[in-house]
Amino acid sequence: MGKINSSQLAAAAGVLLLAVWPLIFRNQVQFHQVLGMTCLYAILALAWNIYALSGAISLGHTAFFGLGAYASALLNHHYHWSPLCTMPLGALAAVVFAVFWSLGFRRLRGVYLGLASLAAVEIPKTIVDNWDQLTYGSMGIVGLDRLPTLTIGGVEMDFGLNVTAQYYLLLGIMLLALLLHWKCIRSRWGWTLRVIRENETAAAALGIDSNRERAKALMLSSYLAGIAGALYAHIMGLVEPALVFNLHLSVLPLVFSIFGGSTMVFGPVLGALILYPLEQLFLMPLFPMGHSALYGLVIILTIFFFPKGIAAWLPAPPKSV
Amino acid sequence: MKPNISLAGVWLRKIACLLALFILGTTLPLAAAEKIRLGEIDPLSGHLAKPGQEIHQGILYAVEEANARGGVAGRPVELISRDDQSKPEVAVNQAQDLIFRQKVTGLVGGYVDSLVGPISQQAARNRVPYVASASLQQSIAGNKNPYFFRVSRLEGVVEPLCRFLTQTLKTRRVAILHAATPGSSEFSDSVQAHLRQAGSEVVLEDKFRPGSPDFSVFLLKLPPARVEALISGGFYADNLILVRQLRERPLGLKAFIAPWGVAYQSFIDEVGPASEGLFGACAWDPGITRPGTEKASQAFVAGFRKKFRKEPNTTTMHGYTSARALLAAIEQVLQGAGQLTGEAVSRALAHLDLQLPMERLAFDAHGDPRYYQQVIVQIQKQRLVVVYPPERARGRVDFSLAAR
Amino acid sequence: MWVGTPVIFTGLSLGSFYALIALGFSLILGIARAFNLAHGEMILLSGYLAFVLWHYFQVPFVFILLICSLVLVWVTIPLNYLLRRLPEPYGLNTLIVTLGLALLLQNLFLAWFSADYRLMTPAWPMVNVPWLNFSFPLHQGVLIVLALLVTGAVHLLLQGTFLGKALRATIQDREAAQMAGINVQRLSLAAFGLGGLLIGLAGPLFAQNMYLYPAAGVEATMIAIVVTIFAGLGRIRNILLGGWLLGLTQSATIFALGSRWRELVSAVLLLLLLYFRPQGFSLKKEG
Amino acid sequence: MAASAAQVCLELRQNKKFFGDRTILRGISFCLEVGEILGLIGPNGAGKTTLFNIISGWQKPAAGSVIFLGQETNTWPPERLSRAGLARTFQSPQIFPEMCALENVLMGAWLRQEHPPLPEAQEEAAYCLSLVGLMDKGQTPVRELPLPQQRLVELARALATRPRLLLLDEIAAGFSQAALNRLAAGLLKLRDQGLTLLLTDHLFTLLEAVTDRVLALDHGEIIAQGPPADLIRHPEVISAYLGTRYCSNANNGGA
Repeated sequence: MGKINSSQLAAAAGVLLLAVWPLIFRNQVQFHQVLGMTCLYAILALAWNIYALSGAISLGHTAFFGLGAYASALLNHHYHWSPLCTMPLGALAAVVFAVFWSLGFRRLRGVYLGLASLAAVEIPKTIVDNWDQLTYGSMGIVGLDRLPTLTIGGVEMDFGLNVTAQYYLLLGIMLLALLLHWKCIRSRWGWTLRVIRENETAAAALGIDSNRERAKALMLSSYLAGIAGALYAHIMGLVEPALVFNLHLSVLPLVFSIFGGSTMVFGPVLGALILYPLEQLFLMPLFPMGHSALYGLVIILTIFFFPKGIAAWLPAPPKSV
Repeated sequence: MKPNISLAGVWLRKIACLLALFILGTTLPLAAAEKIRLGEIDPLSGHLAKPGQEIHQGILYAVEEANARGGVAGRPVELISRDDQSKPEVAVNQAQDLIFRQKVTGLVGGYVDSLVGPISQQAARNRVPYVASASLQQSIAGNKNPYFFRVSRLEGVVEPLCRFLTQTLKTRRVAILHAATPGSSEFSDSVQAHLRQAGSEVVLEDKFRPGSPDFSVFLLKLPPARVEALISGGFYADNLILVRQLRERPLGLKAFIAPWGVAYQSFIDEVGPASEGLFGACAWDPGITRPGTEKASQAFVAGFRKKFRKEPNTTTMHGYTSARALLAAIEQVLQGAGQLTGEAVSRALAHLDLQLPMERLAFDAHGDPRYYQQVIVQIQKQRLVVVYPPERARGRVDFSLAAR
Repeated sequence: MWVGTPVIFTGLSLGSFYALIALGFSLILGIARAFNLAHGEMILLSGYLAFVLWHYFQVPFVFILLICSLVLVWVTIPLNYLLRRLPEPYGLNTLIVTLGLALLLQNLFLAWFSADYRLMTPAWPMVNVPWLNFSFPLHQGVLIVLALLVTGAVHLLLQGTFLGKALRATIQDREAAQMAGINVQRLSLAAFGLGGLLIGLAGPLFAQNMYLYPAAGVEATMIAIVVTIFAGLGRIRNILLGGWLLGLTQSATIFALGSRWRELVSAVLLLLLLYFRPQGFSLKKEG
Repeated sequence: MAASAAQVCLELRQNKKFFGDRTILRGISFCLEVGEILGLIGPNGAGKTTLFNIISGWQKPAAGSVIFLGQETNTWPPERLSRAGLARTFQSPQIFPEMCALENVLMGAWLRQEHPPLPEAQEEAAYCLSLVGLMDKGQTPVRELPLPQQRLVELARALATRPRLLLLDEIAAGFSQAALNRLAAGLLKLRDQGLTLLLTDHLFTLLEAVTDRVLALDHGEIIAQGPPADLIRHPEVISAYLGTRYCSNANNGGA
């Protein structure tokens, strides 16, 4: 405490910048929109990374995203509860799936775990896709309630329609997730996860039940991913099985995290902050046809030249626990 | 270690400079007061790239055609195209970018309802007219949105198809296979409702994920159920496989009908003789034009061929039609010496009545096309022949081909 | 005709198709530990090449298979050298780099071949089996025979030759193989070479049994991944068995329950397999 | 009974283990008292490591029971045994490769069951690292250390968990004579603090210096036991080390 080092300074400056820039560029609404979505994907990337901190590479996080989105959408559609209430509740559906996941994949590691998680997505996806009475099947649900309007400190914030307010909401949730992620790295439990990631045998020799700790990490991770999915559903106002259970949503957080640096506190956020706006704001307008090729090229080059991720550029934190 | 860090620092700075330049370059208000800017959002890459590109070409053609005539009321038109990658949030991002940064007068394009929906909401919120090229679902047009228009709708497909089934083919036992997408599912539901009303029996209904490599086991279930007609709600690629496997075994089918993917000359070319006798539906084709618009149609085909070195098809025509509608409305506003605002263009769109090759285009209160009606075609001797409705039929249904 | 005969036959043929798609992926993953997400795009590359040969030059199908196999080796071997330069963790980094490569290739396909669907439709006759009162299109039979032949050849290579023994040792225990003096780098090259041959072979089959379009690679990659989990990173013949199991399951599901449950039933079966035999379904249990 | 349980740290009763159709252990029984240092010798494949794995929970015995501090622990997973006070090292050292040596040891001190506060754990980690004589290597990434020093880091980490019983598997492999002497002195000091030790070694030098008693294992059986000085002259032990031919002769002779 007390001493402020360069990495904390950089973090504070970054957060401040994220909080202040929309006030300066008031009229650049499309930037608010894209940066808002960036925050949403950063939440997903942070969620993915909390599980990855325990050494488990998941290729199935879209299952949590989709379950969060669908549970929240169904509660909203059938019972007309406010999104404020359906989002935290709906994300619990993702946690339920995480419990089954933890039990079922106890013995799997490495590539096998990745492949199994990829396959596991089919279960919620196909059920949602075919339970016509409850979920309307492949038709999806349209006309979901928007995020509500709240009055905070006398300022009316319309999170549903005002893109700038929406950005601040997403930024706020993202910062909360970042705080959680920070706790997951810089805490006793965080080191437990790291110990499991580095050597499970040695971790067990220290009395750490790696399955239990990994399951805990997954619960947390799935809840966050579920929240991200629920937010997505209410921001878009619609859900569809093929939309929210999508391989792309499993790969995206992985790419963001690895690109940014998956062992660093700011890694996943940094990856999202660079890659998503790069694609949406620059590559797509400038190269409507060839943007994804350039995007692919950026990913390839980064891994070759910055294998530890972009966050390795940040000033290093002090060498202590 | 040290030199590395400083090297990274230099790079960081360089990249930061580049980025800053980029931001400046792309955010500076583009000075071209004269030009009318149209925004287009379509899936130009990914799974839906084929229809997306086709719509894009149709729109592009309409814009260049307008420019070749000296622009709209003397002002040149610029088309700004964007890819939505078949993801709604990307569509929203790009719509925002087009509306706020590019300051477009109107939006066109859009394939698949989950993408058209969010774009239409952006359009409404920011008072920019949006003419969707290919959108079917009822719910999209349901909520009153004075800025949203579309040139197609589901009823225009389902109605003629079901009437053809019950009146011309007189089938009693029908099977439906559709894709696990919202549009295809709604199509299936709608067809089932229509057919039940007409007294036909839907004896088998199933759906599949787009991209399934095999339908032959599903087809094995048709003969025991004594199915007379198979309706496929699948898309182009699904029908490619389905039709090949359909022809491998005798199934005793009277008809195979697919509204999407079959009524294309390219489909016939890919599938070859196996396509003979199949039924499809389309709104337009180089050989299938609404009576009275043959000349316009031929000019379009000739011009399109020259420009893109390929044949236009019904998807291209949807793109072309939507762009024509938007351009016509803009022209009306400008000729009326009104301000070129979103409200004015929308009002003009609402009162539009155009004679276009694909349809007589006028919108109802929901922004739906009043007269959109597809025709049923049969593939005979490797050509598309209109067989329904009777007033537009160019040939008779060849049952011998169908029952092969 | 018993109604199950065509169901089983279709399942076997579909499974053989799956296995042929998966072989290259599985070998490269097993031996070189490289997670090639651009697998499907490479199959597409071979498929497009096959389409060009077939459509514009009317090359006979057998020669197309041959040419495509040989050409694709010259795609995978440079890839090997590229991926070898990656730092640890190798598996994860290959996953991301090949994802980027897949995006790149998809765009190239879009630019070269447009978004149109292309497929090869050589005319295959129907074959009649009188004593079963059953007939099937020849290309389905060709798939089964080809899958058996290729699997058999790779199996023999792995069983009979020194290279094969080294490869197998590497699949089973990479570190131990390294300690035993096996040059893992050279083996990785061999794996990519052999993998390229198999990917090249799968291309024309994909172009013939599915269809080509720039984004079709994702489907091929998914098939390869699923079959690889079914088989486990073990013996090569498991891939054929895994493919057949998957194909038969899917056919039976479609017949008994309907197409809509196809993915669910195969996923559940797969997870059960993983649960009870985490290292692939016919590897011996380790102590 | 209760009194003897307090005295006995670890007891094995008729433990058996099979692998496929091979028998690894055929009925091992012995008792280890609190504060005792017991050595375990035997040629390669005698079953030393299997026995270690069974005691520490990594493998389950096919028959028989393991009693640790009065509780039967047959079915316990390794982490539970570790929390109960059993620490071990591995033949190939199990370290956290991305951490430095001090962090490795800190993980033992900080993450143990009592959850001590960080400063206390840091102090203890530094102390444990100094016990094994690696204080100057504290900041070195542990994967850059030579193998014998990695073993010492592992030992220090095991000590940092404050175990009651410590199993050391081939800890001294590759040690110089000086390092061996230092290690022996350290182990004896630990015993004086109440630690119970069970160690295997390929060579006899360490065992001779520290153990009270040595068990000789061959083909999954205890063939001899006694003070190290006696055992080294035991005919069956010699034959076991010299080769199977002699060994089978000796067995026949013994029968």
